[in-house]
Amino acid sequence: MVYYRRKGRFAVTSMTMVKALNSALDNAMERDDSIILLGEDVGVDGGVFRVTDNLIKKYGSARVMDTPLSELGIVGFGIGMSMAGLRAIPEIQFQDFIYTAMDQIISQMAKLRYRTNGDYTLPMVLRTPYAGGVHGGPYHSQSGEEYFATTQGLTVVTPSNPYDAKGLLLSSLNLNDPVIFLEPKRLYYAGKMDVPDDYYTVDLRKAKLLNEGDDISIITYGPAVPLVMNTVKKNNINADVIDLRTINPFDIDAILKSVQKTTRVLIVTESPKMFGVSAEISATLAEKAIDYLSAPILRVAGLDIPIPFALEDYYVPNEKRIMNAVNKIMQYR
Amino acid sequence: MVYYRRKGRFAVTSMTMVKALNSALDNAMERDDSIILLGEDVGVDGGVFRVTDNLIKKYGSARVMDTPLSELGIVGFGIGMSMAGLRAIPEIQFQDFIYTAMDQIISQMAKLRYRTNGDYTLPMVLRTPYAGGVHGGPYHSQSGEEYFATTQGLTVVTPSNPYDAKGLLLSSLNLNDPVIFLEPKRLYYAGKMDVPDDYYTVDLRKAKLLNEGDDISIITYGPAVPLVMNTVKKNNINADVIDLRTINPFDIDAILKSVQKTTRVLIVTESPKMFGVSAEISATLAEKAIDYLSAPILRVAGLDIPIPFALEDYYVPNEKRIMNAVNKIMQYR
Amino acid sequence: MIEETDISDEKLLNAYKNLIMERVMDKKMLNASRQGFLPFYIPLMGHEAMHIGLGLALRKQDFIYPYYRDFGVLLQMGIPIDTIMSQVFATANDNALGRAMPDHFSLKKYNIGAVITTVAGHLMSATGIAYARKYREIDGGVLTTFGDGATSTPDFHVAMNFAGVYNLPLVFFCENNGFAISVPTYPNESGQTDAYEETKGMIYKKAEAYGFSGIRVDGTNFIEVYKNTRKALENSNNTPILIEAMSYRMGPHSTADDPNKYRKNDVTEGSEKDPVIVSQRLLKEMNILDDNKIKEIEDETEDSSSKLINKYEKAAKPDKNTILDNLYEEEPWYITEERGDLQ
Amino acid sequence: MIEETDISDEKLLNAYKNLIMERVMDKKMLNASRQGFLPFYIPLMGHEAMHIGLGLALRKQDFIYPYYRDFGVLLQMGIPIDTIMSQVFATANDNALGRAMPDHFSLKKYNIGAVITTVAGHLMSATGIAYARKYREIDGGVLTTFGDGATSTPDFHVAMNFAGVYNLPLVFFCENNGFAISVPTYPNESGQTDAYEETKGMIYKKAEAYGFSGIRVDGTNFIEVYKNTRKALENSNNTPILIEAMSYRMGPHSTADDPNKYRKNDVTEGSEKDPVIVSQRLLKEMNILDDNKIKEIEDETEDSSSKLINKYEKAAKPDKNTILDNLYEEEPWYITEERGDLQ
Ligand SMILES: Cc1ncc(C[n+]2csc(CCOP(=O)(O)OP(=O)(O)O)c2C)c(N)n1
Ligand SMILES: Cc1ncc(C[n+]2csc(CCOP(=O)(O)OP(=O)(O)O)c2C)c(N)n1
Ligand SMILES: [Mg+2]
Ligand SMILES: [Mg+2]
Repeated sequence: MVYYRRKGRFAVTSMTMVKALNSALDNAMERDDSIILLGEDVGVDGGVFRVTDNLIKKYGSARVMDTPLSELGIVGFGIGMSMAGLRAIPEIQFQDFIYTAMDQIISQMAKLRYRTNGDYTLPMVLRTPYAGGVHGGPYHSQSGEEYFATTQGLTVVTPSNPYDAKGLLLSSLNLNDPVIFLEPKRLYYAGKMDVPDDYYTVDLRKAKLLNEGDDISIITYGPAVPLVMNTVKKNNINADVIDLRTINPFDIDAILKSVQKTTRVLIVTESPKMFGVSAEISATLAEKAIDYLSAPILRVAGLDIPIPFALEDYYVPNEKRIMNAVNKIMQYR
Repeated sequence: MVYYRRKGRFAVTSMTMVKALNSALDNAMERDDSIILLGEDVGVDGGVFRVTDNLIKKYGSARVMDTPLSELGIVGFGIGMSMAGLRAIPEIQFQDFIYTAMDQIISQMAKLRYRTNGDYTLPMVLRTPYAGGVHGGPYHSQSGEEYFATTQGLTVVTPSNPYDAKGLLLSSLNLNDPVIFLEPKRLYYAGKMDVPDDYYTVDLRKAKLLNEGDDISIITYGPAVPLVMNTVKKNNINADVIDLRTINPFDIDAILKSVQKTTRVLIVTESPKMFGVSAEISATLAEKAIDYLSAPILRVAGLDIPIPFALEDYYVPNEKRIMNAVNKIMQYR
Repeated sequence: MIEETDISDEKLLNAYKNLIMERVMDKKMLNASRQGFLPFYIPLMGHEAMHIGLGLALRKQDFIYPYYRDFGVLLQMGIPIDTIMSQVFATANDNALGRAMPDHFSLKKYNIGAVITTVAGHLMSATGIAYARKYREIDGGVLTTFGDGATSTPDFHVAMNFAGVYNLPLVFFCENNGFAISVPTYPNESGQTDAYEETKGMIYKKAEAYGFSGIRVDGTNFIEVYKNTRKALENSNNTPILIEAMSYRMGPHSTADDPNKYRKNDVTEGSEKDPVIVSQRLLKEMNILDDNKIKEIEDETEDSSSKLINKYEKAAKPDKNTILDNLYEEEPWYITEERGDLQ
Repeated sequence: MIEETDISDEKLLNAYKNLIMERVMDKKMLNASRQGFLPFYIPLMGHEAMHIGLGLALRKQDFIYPYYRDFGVLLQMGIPIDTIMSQVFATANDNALGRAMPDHFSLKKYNIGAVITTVAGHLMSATGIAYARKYREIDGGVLTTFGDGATSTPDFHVAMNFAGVYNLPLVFFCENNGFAISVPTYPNESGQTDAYEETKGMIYKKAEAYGFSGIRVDGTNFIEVYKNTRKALENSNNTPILIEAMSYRMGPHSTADDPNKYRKNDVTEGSEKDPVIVSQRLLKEMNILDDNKIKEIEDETEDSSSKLINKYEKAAKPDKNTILDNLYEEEPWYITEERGDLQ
């Protein structure tokens, strides 16, 4: 994994993504007493992945709230708090269970600013671990970013490394709009990198060019980023690798700029292909960049099925599938 | 509106879409006592749009059930019934309220066959009126087909005229898998056509070519079909007009065949553009037909906002927006 | 029997005037809707005493998250009539630019939540607001209203549970009008539904499952509604409470509804349980009202309401160019692009 | 006190053997999981008496929709051990091809629902199944199990409501083990949470809100569980019922959980409230068991369970080429295309 580092006037610590997120929450809560964390097991237990570890000790149970078992309640409670001037950070223990809160998300959270013409705004960040990696079967491995991306009014963010995780989370907390913050659980403990201990932000509306190359643009985000980067390195692909960071609204300029240069495009997501996020990236290019394209736009994605417990490893994209697609695209004349 | 007619050995009656759907339910319930209708106000009241009118009189309250006010309950109840060998037809009063049942749909309904490897199957048809037309503001006008299209395991069907409505509903009832049956409420009473009184089916997996032309392929479905057809007629567009009828899995052959001929593509949906169903159609073409394309693939869709009560008419696609897009595509060199 | 009360005669008389205003306006707005001046309308008849009682009970420091049938509450709260009417008629002056349906108010500056169409979709929001106010040690209670049908929803259960668990300053006020569109809360003689029984329908008793108490009040008696609700708001720092107000939806559910399909109208205008009749009886017994005064108020209201309706029927509609505003604080590129489509 | 019972000594002894089997298997499977033979495991310790009691209570004609912690119920029901173990170890022989997590059984032919991970996600399914059986006049009841945490969910409320409204032959069985992962149902001495109070936690009383009754049973006493559940199943044609069984989750929530973070372990193996100890006491008092027999059963079980675990640890895994099967009855074109990606 190639990470970029920020050194200099900040003290940095080598952190996992979990630690970086924890550090972000700590920084934010310290600066702003309107921030409230809530969710199942986020308090005393510190979250099932430990993202909220120890925060209840520092900030008390009025700000780090163990809730009853209801995602509808967790999201709705957060919405109410944020309507009343607080800034709620609800956690959904696994993305797979967020569907029980879908009405709150689609009907209330996403629409509140628009339907009231800004009478009410909703500064809140809904965090949830998503995608595979823990081999948890159909209900612990789903991605589901497409449900949120297609919901007008939401901002959908997903980091791919500890540094971004902290900076993007802190940026999300500066928005006056609701954010769905998707944390790739396969990257929670996948490696450490230097992360400033102090507060900093990463621009939400800018994609990150992780690798530069002339032959092909590989567009990806979140859980699929390390796989793509490893594949590119290992196979010496001369590729632009674009990490979207924010799925909606995505950084159209970064994508167009790269595609104009390379004229060949692959999109890689861990979530399934059909009607997924990759479709919009491709469709946007088919609208705005058709004349630049010298090959079909291909997509490598999770299979279009629920995630089978025993066979998760065959469900997710892998190096071979990426290389097959890259070769097809590169050989296309 | 151009409709195709089926004459001959069947008695036909001139029906609205509501009547055609009512007739389909009646035919089906008569043939099969495992069919149960359930939903809010579907019994005594006959449904707020009258689709289930009079059925309770004929089939009784054990088969046409007025339920408590909970979409989660309605869908979940139907799932249980269908697991136990019945064939439930739950109605959601407006698509807008289906989100309160989203977990039942995504977690249980869509995944049951796959996760049990067919130990349980789920023959059920979830009906709901969708899209605009009644000027009901943000919570009576939503489309939302993208949420279902992107859910692996669901079949998503939407008719555009009374004949198809009946035939597609009866076909859906022959599947041993869950169907989301989206009824464009703007077409409920938009006109009548001859519909056989008796049982018949329309192939779920086949799109319908509503108009033939060489210049451009216009791909659409459901509520947008009459608008597209009127625009095509009025402006003498030499277009293939494809009515998908089934959104997922859509009829890839019909689309490819048309696009190979016309080389120019417009997709029209009433639901918003970004991350919508139109994106997948476009992306599929960008993957499979890039060399045939002689212009960008454009999309005319609902604006990417919730539906404003007072300004719904500016939200939905209209003739002018379609013609702008057609002209852009046709003039592209 | 004369009700004891701690409010002045003047206030009571004024409340009565508002109640009549609601009744008269309701008829005129229903009419406006039938003539196409209002694309949609939610009738209020039968709810007036609950609304006026709630409006009387609410103090400046309280917060209310209403549902879609609470027009009269705002009237009694003293919200400027222009603010109310601009919303109902979705005019250019509406603070939400006519984006929500009629009676879907959103008035943050008056401590009023943003009414949502989804039944019970606001209950958790109200619960969160109550938490925020408790956290910030803000004086006053939070009240939220909903119908009898709403008690079947997921949101009702979850909000009641959270309110109980965190002991929030929250009054759950159920406007039990006997129906959720066509589905009765309790069985009726014609036995049109076998879905409900009286014991199952004791809504106020459901509070016990969540560790706090529920009470039932006469929703046709605005003074009883006022007193119980005020007390609840004053006490709500100790515990949440559920109030079930018994009333009857005298009109159709909405302008799209035909109640003849599913019920005989048991409570009609002018009958004993009509909130207007109940109120007249109450205030006459208190010597605040007599037949002359009743007639005088009726005439005044008839006149003022006609003028209002006329004015707002003709008011300018929102500019179409506003349609893409305010989805996000910072506009995404595709929204900017879509501005072109509007031209 | 000797419990009166209508089952033979032989049956009781056999039930005890199953209970010990569950205990021993639980330890070995937890171990297998720590060694990586099972990628995930849901411990059972503390639940054994509920499971065995339920398995005894269920008749051939009954239907059970279990949750994810009900391994022992199937053991006692007499489901073939190969069927059970193939599921838990996600082998090629599993009827669901290892697609679900361990303990997520789906066995239609044995009248067992398809266990789902989503807490309470199956409760409405059970309710619908009960309706279908009532509609078809099928003999027998439907039983569904869930944890204490599940009572906070939307699904619990809605399922209880539907069951009450339609008067369904449905037994709601709550395995109250004191915790939803780290969140206690009742407050504990260390005061780690202020979220729950005893009165709010009286789960069985919640049934009243839905017009039927609830009872509480000792979930460490398999005979009490058996008797009450059997009675409920026999009566369930008259009315639904909620049974709350009081127990304690003696192990971690799952293999991913560390209970030391949030509790002292109040009930440990061998202590007075350990279901194994309770069962031994009960059966000794009934002269069905003595210390020799206890030892003998332990040894036998130790042996047979080791063999089982060994066998299934090594069993073949599902073929990857099955991965795209059975999403729909008729395969969509894109699934067919994706078969190519697997090669
Ligand atoms: C979640 C949801 N489902 C369905 C509807 C459609 N609907 C609107 S009002 C209503 C009945 C509500 O009844 P009740 O709660 O008693 O309130 P009332 O209208 O009688 O005041 C229904 C079913 C809705 N708005 N929201
Ligand atoms: C809807 C949902 N939210 C969260 C989870 C994660 N989770 C799994 S089990 C559990 C606790 C359940 O507690 P309880 O119902 O008491 O059952 P127990 O595990 O104690 O047997 C949680 C929160 C889930 N599976 N489903
Ligand atoms: Mg009502
Ligand atoms: Mg528990």
